[in-house]
Amino acid sequence: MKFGVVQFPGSCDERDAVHAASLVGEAELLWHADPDLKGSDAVIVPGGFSYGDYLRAGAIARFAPVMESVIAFARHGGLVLGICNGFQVLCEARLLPGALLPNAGLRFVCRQVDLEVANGSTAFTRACSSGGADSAGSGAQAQHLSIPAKHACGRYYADSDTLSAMTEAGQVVLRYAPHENFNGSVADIAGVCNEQGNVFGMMPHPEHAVDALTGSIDGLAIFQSMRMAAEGATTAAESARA
Amino acid sequence: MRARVLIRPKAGILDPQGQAVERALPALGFDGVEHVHVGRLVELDVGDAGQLDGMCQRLLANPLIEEYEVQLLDGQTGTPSP
Amino acid sequence: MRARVLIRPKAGILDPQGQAVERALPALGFDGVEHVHVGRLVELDVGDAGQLDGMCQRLLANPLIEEYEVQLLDGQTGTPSP
Amino acid sequence: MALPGLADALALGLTEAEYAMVCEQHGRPPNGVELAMYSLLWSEHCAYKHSRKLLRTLPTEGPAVVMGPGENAGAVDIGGGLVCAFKVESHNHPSAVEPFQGAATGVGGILRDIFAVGARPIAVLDSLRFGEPSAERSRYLLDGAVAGIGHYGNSIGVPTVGGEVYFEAPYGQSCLVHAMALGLAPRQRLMRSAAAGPGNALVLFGARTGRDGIGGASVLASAELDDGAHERRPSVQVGDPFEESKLLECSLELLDSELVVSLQDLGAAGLTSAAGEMAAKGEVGLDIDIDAVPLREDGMEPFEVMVSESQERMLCVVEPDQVAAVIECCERWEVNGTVIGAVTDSGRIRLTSGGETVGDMPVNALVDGCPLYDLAPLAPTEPMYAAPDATLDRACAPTEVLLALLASPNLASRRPLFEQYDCLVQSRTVVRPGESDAAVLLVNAIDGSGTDDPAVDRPAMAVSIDGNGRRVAADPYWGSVAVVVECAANLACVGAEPLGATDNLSFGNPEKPHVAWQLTESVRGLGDACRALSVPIVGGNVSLYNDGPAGPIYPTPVIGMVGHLPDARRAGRMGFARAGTSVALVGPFLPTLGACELAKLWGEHLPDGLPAIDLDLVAAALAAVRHGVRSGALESAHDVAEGGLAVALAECCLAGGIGAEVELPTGWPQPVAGAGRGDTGGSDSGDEIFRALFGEGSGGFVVSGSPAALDALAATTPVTVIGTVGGDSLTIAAPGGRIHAGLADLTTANASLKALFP
Ligand SMILES: Nc1ncnc2c1ncn2[C@@H]1O[C@H](COP(=O)(O)OP(=O)(O)O)[C@@H](O)[C@H]1O
Ligand SMILES: [Mg+2]
Repeated sequence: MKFGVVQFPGSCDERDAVHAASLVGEAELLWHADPDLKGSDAVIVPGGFSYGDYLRAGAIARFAPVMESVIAFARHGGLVLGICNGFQVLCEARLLPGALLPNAGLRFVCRQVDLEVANGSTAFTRACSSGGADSAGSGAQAQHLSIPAKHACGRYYADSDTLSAMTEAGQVVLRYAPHENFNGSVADIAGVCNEQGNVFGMMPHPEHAVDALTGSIDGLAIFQSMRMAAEGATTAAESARA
Repeated sequence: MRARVLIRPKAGILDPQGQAVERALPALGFDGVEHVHVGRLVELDVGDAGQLDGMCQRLLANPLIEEYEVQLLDGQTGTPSP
Repeated sequence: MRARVLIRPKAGILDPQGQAVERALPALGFDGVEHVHVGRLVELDVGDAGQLDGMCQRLLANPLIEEYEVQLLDGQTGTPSP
Repeated sequence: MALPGLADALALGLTEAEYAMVCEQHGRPPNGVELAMYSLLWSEHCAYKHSRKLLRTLPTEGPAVVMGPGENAGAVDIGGGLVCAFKVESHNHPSAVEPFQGAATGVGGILRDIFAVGARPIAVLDSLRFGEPSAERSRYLLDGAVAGIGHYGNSIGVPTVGGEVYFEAPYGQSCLVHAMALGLAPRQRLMRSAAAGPGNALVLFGARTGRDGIGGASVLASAELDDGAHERRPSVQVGDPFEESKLLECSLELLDSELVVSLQDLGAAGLTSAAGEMAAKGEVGLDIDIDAVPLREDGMEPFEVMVSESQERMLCVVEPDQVAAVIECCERWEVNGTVIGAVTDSGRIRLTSGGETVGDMPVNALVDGCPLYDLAPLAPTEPMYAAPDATLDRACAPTEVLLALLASPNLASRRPLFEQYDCLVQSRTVVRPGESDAAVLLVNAIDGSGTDDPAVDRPAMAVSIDGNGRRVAADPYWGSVAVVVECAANLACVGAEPLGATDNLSFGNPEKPHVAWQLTESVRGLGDACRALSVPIVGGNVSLYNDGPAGPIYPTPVIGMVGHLPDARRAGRMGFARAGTSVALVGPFLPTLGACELAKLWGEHLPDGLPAIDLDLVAAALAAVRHGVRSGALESAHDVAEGGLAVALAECCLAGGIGAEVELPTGWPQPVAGAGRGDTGGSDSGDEIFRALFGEGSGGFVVSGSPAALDALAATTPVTVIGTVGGDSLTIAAPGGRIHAGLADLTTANASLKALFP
């Protein structure tokens, strides 16, 4: 299982993402100017301030040469995770519905947040209930993840029609737990996936939550889920071929 | 040719920047201010004004959340966005 | 009365946003674009247009690094803030 | 342009005598470009003409020191083939003009100093001083500075992990904004700035050069260009963290590929200072083609190019056959890279433009020619500072006083500020802001040492920055000693051993005898304390002339200290951890009310002097606490600082989310010897309870742990067991008074700064 982590000028969290992904598989940086995905089984568009976040967060990065390949990869069903700035990039690239607006409080906020897994059966969350995270509650309840968030532009917005369609289809994957929605996101949304379920974006940073010493290990479940999904997909493809 | 693009939050989308300005003004002694909206201003020289709409659609604005208006600064007035 | 304030980086002040946009456009196939500047747009309803300059000086713009231009939009009124 | 003369030199800040010395050393009266450059390099900021002699008295050597003062940043060895480079710098004047950009470019500047020596920045800290937040200007400056620091640090991907903020009336007109940064480098990547190798190319890379920060030198503008051009010489520099992030990666890649001979950032005085320093250190000359410098604006004059303070630029020396590879690396990072000149053996800086020589100066005269001045210190006989406005009634009972202190601007929780900083990026932050007295940062496998294996020792760095201008104002010598002690105490609380320190000296006008006295005494105190605690100073910065209409700022030495922890899994926390554990007061702590926070709330004048500090006893306490934390014996540790023992206890409760029951023994604290020294208005016995609860002094710690663990500490330092952790309130019983407050009330009081960030 190989993760490719995109690096734009101005990315900040790409090394952290490589490190986190390397705990569950192989991981390699993908240079923004090079369209080659180097055989990645999954792509991570990491956090940071690509192109300084000038104009609008993610607006310029979505046009980088590597993004054309990522978009094609996503359209063919490849797993793509966008974290924070990566989420913004994926929305700008229209791989995900909606947009991310300046925080309601207009300030950058960095804090540990409690998230509810609203859909634990996606390719990005299926490991959340299987004990990957030590916060696993009783089976019937929503799973909770304690993960840091840090951004100035994370207020998720989608119009109400889109929103109800998304909710219906299980595309709302992560929500801020009660009282944790500091940015004013509509319906407390912290992470969403596309209709096909292979592209996922979240504002909080799972890659910063993979080591108990630096806060929590709840973010690991996201990467483990991707591994499970990627391997499942390979197995399915292999058995189909066989 | 010099062009100006006015980009503003779409109606119905919360504009906390506009609200913050609206809240701050009375404290400075400015009363009777309402309906404040804060957006972005882009000014540029273009060779081909026909490209402006494409630039707005693709880069300068995000039509999902923003509306834009292009003004050509040669005495001509702007065209509202769709 | 509806008013519009255009706020832009003063001449000579570094405008990183404008630079970033200028560098990005050719890659999208838009050529011949120059002198891009990114600023802010504030639109508001004011009772007393005479106050606008004071508002710009004290709150809307940062006169040290920004210049501003006030336009009065006669006959128009704003859409209510959500 | 006509040859400038004395009037121009005076306008540029040189004295008449200095101008005469310039002419003599230069061999003739300098032309405009040359005079602009002399005036900058002979300025206080670059030449340290009023402070250099004092700085020479600071201890700079120690077993871990790899690079001392004189380079862009100092560096210490942290083992495993790695060094840690760090430095603090102030950006006071720019921040007073435009707090957001001033603070942002302050962060940008200090980061460049770190990667100029080849280290990858791993953390930023900030140290801020403003007037009382009741003034609108203070709130504006605070808000802007915090946003600016966050903007730059967050965008560039370096965590801001600590800092400090104080509000005092004397900073009302002259705010202080200090930024500190530290970085890691494999030892062999460490880079110096001395230019070398005549024939080598001089490459400027990074942002284009504009008319930023030319303000003062514009008297030199040629008349015909000056119409309107004045407007275009903005004094405010705008930071571009995106450009700097590319510059950082590009610089480190150049060093990793061993493509450069030396590297230097452009900071104050731009190309003039960078080129001058590189040439002087390498004892070589430089030829610079001004026309080769990539410009952001049309029609810039040679002097403008030479003095521009445009941000996000670096200068390096490259061997001729490596130039192509250097330019290629720059292109890859989308950074401008341009050969602008060459190293020579002339010992002169020669500038050409339009095919003509426009400047030609001996490097010696330019960089080292400025005279160094002796200060004329004189201790004041009258108080230098007005008493603060009283904000708390002396009749208030201890519980009310505690709540008032926790809510006071200097002690309130800094969460609303530091939440605006990304403290996590790089995934190495073990102890976040608010969790302990110092930040703790993992040294990871990615740094070229350390490990990511959770099962083995995880080496880490600890860092803290401290200063207390009010106490230094009360006693420049002992107040400065206390600053060093506090910084070391903060490191001890997380279990770290100090390796080195950096200092920033922000003072008023040193030509005034009382300010000269503050500066002299302060540096003496810093030096003595650093020697006693074996902490070498490896770099720093001086900012003088911080005077407002009402007089000088409080004398403000700020110390940033860096230490090492063998295992971050044992990093100390300040919060009480577990009900039932014992609470002890540790160390040679003898509180007094003079210059303490409570005295400020009461509106007391500063005392004339603070009690002496026994540095041997302090060192023993530091070692005991450090060892207790490292061994895992102590479950929490926190130093007693502003607000005294009661506030320290409350902070331990708040950080741990658990209460405590404490009883202070009769007879504690001992009477203060030499009454009057350091105490407020004699020793009114009614004040004794306040002295016990809220008095301040150095060397005290509140720790928690098992009785056996506390006993073990007592072998080397005084230990008084004073209570037990538990419950949801804090009770402190003392002879003559009692405090009782619920955690919820403490929390509410402590959250008062929230209102400043609506
Ligand atoms: N207060 C101080 N204590 C120790 N070293 C100092 C102090 N002030 C300045 N220095 C040293 O003097 C040198 C010049 O400082 P400075 O001009 O600020 O450097 P830069 O331009 O790289 O920021 C640096 O090496 C710095 O560390
Ligand atoms: Mg430097």
